[in-house]
Amino acid sequence: MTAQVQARVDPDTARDLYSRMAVIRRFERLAYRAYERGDVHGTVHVSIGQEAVAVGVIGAMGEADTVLSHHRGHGHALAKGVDPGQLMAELCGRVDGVSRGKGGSMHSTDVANGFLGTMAVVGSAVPLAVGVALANKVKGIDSVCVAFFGDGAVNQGVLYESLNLAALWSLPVVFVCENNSYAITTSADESTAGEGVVARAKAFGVQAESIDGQDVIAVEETAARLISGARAGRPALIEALTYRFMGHSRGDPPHGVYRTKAELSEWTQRDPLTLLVDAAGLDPATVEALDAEAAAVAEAALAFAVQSPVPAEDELMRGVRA
Amino acid sequence: MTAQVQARVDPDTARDLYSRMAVIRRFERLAYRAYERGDVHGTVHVSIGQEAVAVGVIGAMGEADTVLSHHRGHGHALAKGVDPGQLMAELCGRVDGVSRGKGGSMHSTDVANGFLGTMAVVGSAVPLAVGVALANKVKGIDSVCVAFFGDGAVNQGVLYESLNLAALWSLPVVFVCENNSYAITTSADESTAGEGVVARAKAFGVQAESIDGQDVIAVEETAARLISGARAGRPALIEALTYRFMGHSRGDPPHGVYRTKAELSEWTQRDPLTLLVDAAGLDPATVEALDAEAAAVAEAALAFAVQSPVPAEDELMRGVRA
Amino acid sequence: MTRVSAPTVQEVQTTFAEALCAAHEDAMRLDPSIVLLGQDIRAGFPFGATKGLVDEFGPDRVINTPISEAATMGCGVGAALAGIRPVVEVDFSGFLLLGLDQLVNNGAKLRYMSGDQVSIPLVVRVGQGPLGSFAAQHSQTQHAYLAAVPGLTVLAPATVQAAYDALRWALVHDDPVVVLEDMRLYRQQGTLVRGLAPDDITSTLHREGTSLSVVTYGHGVILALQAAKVLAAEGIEVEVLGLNSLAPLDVAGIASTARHTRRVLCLADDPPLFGVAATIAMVAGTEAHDVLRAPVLSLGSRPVPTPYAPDLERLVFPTVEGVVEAARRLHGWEE
Amino acid sequence: MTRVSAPTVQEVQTTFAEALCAAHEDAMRLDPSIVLLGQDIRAGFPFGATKGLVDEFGPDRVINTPISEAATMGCGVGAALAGIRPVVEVDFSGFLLLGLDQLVNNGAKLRYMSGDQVSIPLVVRVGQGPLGSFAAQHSQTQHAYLAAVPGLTVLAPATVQAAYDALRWALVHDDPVVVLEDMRLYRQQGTLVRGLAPDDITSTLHREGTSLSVVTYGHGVILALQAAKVLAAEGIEVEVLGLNSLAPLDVAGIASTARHTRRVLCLADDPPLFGVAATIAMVAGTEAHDVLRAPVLSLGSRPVPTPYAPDLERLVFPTVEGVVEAARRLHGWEE
Ligand SMILES: Cc1ncc(C[n+]2csc(CCOP(=O)(O)OP(=O)(O)O)c2C)c(N)n1
Ligand SMILES: Cc1ncc(C[n+]2csc(CCOP(=O)(O)OP(=O)(O)O)c2C)c(N)n1
Ligand SMILES: [Mg+2]
Ligand SMILES: [Mg+2]
Repeated sequence: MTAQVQARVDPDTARDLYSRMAVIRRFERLAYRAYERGDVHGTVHVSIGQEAVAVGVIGAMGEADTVLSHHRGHGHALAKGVDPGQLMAELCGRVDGVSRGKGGSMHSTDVANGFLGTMAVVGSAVPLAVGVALANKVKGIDSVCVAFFGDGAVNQGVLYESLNLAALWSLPVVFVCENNSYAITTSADESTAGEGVVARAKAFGVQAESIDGQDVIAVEETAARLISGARAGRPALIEALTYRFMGHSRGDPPHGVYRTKAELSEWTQRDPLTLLVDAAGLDPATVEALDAEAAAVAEAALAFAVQSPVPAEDELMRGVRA
Repeated sequence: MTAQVQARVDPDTARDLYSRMAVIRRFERLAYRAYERGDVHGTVHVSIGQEAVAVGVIGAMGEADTVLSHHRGHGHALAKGVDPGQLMAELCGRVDGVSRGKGGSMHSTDVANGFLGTMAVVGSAVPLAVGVALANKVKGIDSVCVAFFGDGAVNQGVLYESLNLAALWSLPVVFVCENNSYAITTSADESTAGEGVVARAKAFGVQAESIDGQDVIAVEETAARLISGARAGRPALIEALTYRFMGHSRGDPPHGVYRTKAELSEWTQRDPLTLLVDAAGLDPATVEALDAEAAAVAEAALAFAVQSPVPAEDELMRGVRA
Repeated sequence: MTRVSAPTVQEVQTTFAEALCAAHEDAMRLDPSIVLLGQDIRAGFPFGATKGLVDEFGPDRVINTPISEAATMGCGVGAALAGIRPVVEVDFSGFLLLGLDQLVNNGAKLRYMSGDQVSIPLVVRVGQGPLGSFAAQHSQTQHAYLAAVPGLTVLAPATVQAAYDALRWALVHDDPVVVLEDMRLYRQQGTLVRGLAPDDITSTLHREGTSLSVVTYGHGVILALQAAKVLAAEGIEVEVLGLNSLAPLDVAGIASTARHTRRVLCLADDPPLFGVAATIAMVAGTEAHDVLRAPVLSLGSRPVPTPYAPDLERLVFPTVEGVVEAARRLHGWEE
Repeated sequence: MTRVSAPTVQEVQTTFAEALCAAHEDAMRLDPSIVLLGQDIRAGFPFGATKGLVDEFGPDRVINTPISEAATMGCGVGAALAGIRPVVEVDFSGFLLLGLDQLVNNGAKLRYMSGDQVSIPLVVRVGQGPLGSFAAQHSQTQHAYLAAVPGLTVLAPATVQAAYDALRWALVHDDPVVVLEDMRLYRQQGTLVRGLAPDDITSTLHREGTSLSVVTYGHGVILALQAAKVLAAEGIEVEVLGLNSLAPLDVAGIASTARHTRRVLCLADDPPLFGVAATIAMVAGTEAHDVLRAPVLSLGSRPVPTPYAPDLERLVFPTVEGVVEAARRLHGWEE
């Protein structure tokens, strides 16, 4: 498989993929640290370990295509082109945040970049994507909408209602389930009966595939194929098998409570960044340079964020009837 | 198939099955007429054409087993042993109604007979059945709960959440979908993508079978098998293919708007009562006698109902905090 | 606050449901981005508010949905987010609960949470109240709850014209609007002038009076006007203020009638505790405390799941007699 | 209405969340039919209100659910219908909307619709209010809506002891009870006496005073008591009535404090229009109209989806300063 993968990716593409994943990785690390320092508030869900899904799927999308996401959405935002500084400012509750500091980590939106928003109620972005796809169809616009969600959303009924609508109306929508095996402390096995979301989606008339979510090239290739199918009216679901390398949110340890150190380290050996390095044969110097660039982007983002002003009082009632 | 069926049923059983279906048939006819005369209020959903599902499934249940149902639930109530007079009185909003006239056609409950109630929000009785089964398991009681619903409920997300819970927790529950091809004016094809509810249920880890819902013997045989599986912790779903011979509710014509006369008459040729007569070789005199008895039961029910007093004013706040 | 206007030439006699249908039609002709989503809406089932629209606008704009209220509402929110104007029809109040997460968590909040980047021009039409022995699940009201949700506009028309106006206005408004349609009104007759979308929906002074004010909305307006006739014969002149909108609420209009008559009866279709009447009473009490000659009275429904039996159900919701009696009590109140 | 009692010997210092955990534990020891349903409740995530219970009662009684709020609530209703006592935990207010159909259409109505044949001894525990920059979907209140639903009992404890008592009482009550837990209170310290389920949950006169009354619930009690201290230094003696229950509502208790101090401030965590304050104001206004020396004032949150930024969020919900200011205004009011 590695050989096959390697044959599929040219060095420029590999560098580009790596760089985009590395930016997410560094951004998330800093976001977590900023939370610990008190610059990010409330809670924070980082996607370290899952970068290949965001970068692979969104890399296969066109400019006019749109994304909806969930509580663990920083990676999707960055991959869709949201400015890291504006995103970090959002996490810090600053007025230069992409949502003026009103949404925070769980609700960043950047319409200009086709990043339509992240919903914090598990599963609730899914029907929105169906609606976006319906609107695109009504308007005759060639645009696919992709909804990201976790394995936890796989038992929300609205997902199946949405799959049904998408199939019934042949909508240009792709559902991406990032199966990282856990919803907070509850394992997918504990919560999901039967053969999983792929078999379920197929039973609703939606084509579906389960893929290795750590292999960015495989993700991108599958996504490209299914997104182009969706564009032609065949909605699809992708289950990307992945893992979160950190705890669920601030304060939750990466292992020790509901998952073992052994399991964690098995998965960290399948780090999407190193897998790509190996698959593409990126040399250490290149990797080091790309890592440094990524770190610089993340640092600049945080620097931008913390110098941005907090919203003034007159922001409070803006966008809502007083 | 007929021969096979015939071999399975002795004359006593056949008479009994016929009689129970005939009572439902006559009850429903009178209920509809009572609606037209103004004795039944609001709206009324009758199950003429679908009697074999109620009688077959519930015939396979034990005394300690329980039933939950939906808006089209008179047949299920009668099959479970609810007194026809008390049921008709409920439809007429009288104090001798099984729910003291407070529930009406869409909400009859008779706990003493294991008929736990009918819910009018499509799909909403389904998770209740899961809860009843959970309670039975917690209490260590050997009792299966059966939930009846229509093809319209097949796209309510809560059905899939419920299937998942049932499978996950190995609950003694059986889900019975009466697929009569329509939800009001909307055909199942128009509303349900993919291969249907059986395939969907299987994908959620619930064993499922689609059967001829007009053949009461086949229904009972399948139900018996799946109910005994559920008793042993293997929840199941039955899709019974059937047809409503009347319109959706009062005022809705049986054909002409969303379905054709030809389709209707194809189905009325598969009347569950005549199918059983043919399959069991019941002689005309027996049938006539059973029909007459059934008619008498229904007439007596209506007579009981209309002589029952309407609830007095002090009933209003009974059972609720003032 | 608008006053009932004098008759004009283009008037037609029609029903509340037909007026809604006409509003859909007129708006859809002007705005090709309007699509309708709902169960059996091509057939216009059950109240006729979308009857025949599929013939003119086709099945791509008049879309029958499966019975999937959550996804349908979410789909409406998503479609609005992406720039079209969906109307989601929910026939009975009880079913709205299935779509509330999408409406309240997403529809009402997305503009604000996005820092004002997006708008959600979604219209939700919901039947409310009793229809007559449809029992508890089908006979509820949700006015107070919805009006409490920041980000939602909540309309409660009382007349044929108000129904038309509410929907026309909603269909040019850029934020989510819930039109609460009392099911007892669908067959009510009245005069309709079709025309442009109004600039604003506030309240209507249906009747001027000096003895006391009834402040109400939806079906309550019908009751209040009938009661006013009875009371006029007794020399009690009732002013009737109908709130066409509950959110925003015409606080100035309530204040004005309260200060004018100095006696206020709040008439609602839900129980007074935690119902609409409580809010009207609070506003009237705060705004007219210094001039009121009696406590603000509230009349609403009994706090009970709606019973099926007609003989019980008629005890639950306010009646003309109940309004007359409360008004007499208020009128005769001596401090 | 109960008065704060004198200290007894079995008191321990604990938190609001631990008190809930203790109530679960004490009740589950007495009643083997109690089962808990919720996400990550075996781990006690996120607030600790079920921490460790699985060790004592096992996984058959402390049941982790998938993220399926609708079916979980329905399962709770069904299990209660079949005679056990489920507790459904919903961590954040926003998620409750997914289960509302089951709670409101079935849970609240089944006893009545069945003609009093069945009871639904279901307890639903829901986090309410802001937690601090959890943004709009996670920072809502549903007190007014739930209290308006006939068939539901709605409790809103303010103290460690009240949290324990509310849950213990709910776990012997035969109809559905919703315990609304302000998330800002979970870590609050206080004294707890474990013991029997109380006979009744009404309201607590946390402080006696003569200048004015603050009527409130949940977190508002904390604000009111702090404000009272500030105001006492100015010679304004504030009476603080905490409503431990919103449905049923202690109308007599509200009337009594209103008639006693003749000035009433209603303090709530939702916007005054269509919020809890409106109902308290209506009750106080009706019951004390003849003796009030000022209009009933209402203080609540701003009508806005809760913003994420701390600097905006702190403008939304009432503060001690806000209460102090409103109380001064009320105290100084001249007719
Ligand atoms: C409807 C709903 N229920 C519960 C929660 C609380 N919650 C937040 S994240 C989460 C787990 C989600 O797991 P998953 O979907 O697998 O995403 P992951 O966190 O693993 O990325 C839960 C239960 C929620 N946000 N929404
Ligand atoms: C959640 C919900 N949505 C809509 C309705 C209105 N309604 C009543 S019956 C019905 C059709 C149900 O069809 P099906 O489940 O196939 O049962 P059938 O009437 O065919 O027996 C609908 C849409 C409802 N009762 N509940
Ligand atoms: Mg996960
Ligand atoms: Mg059907």
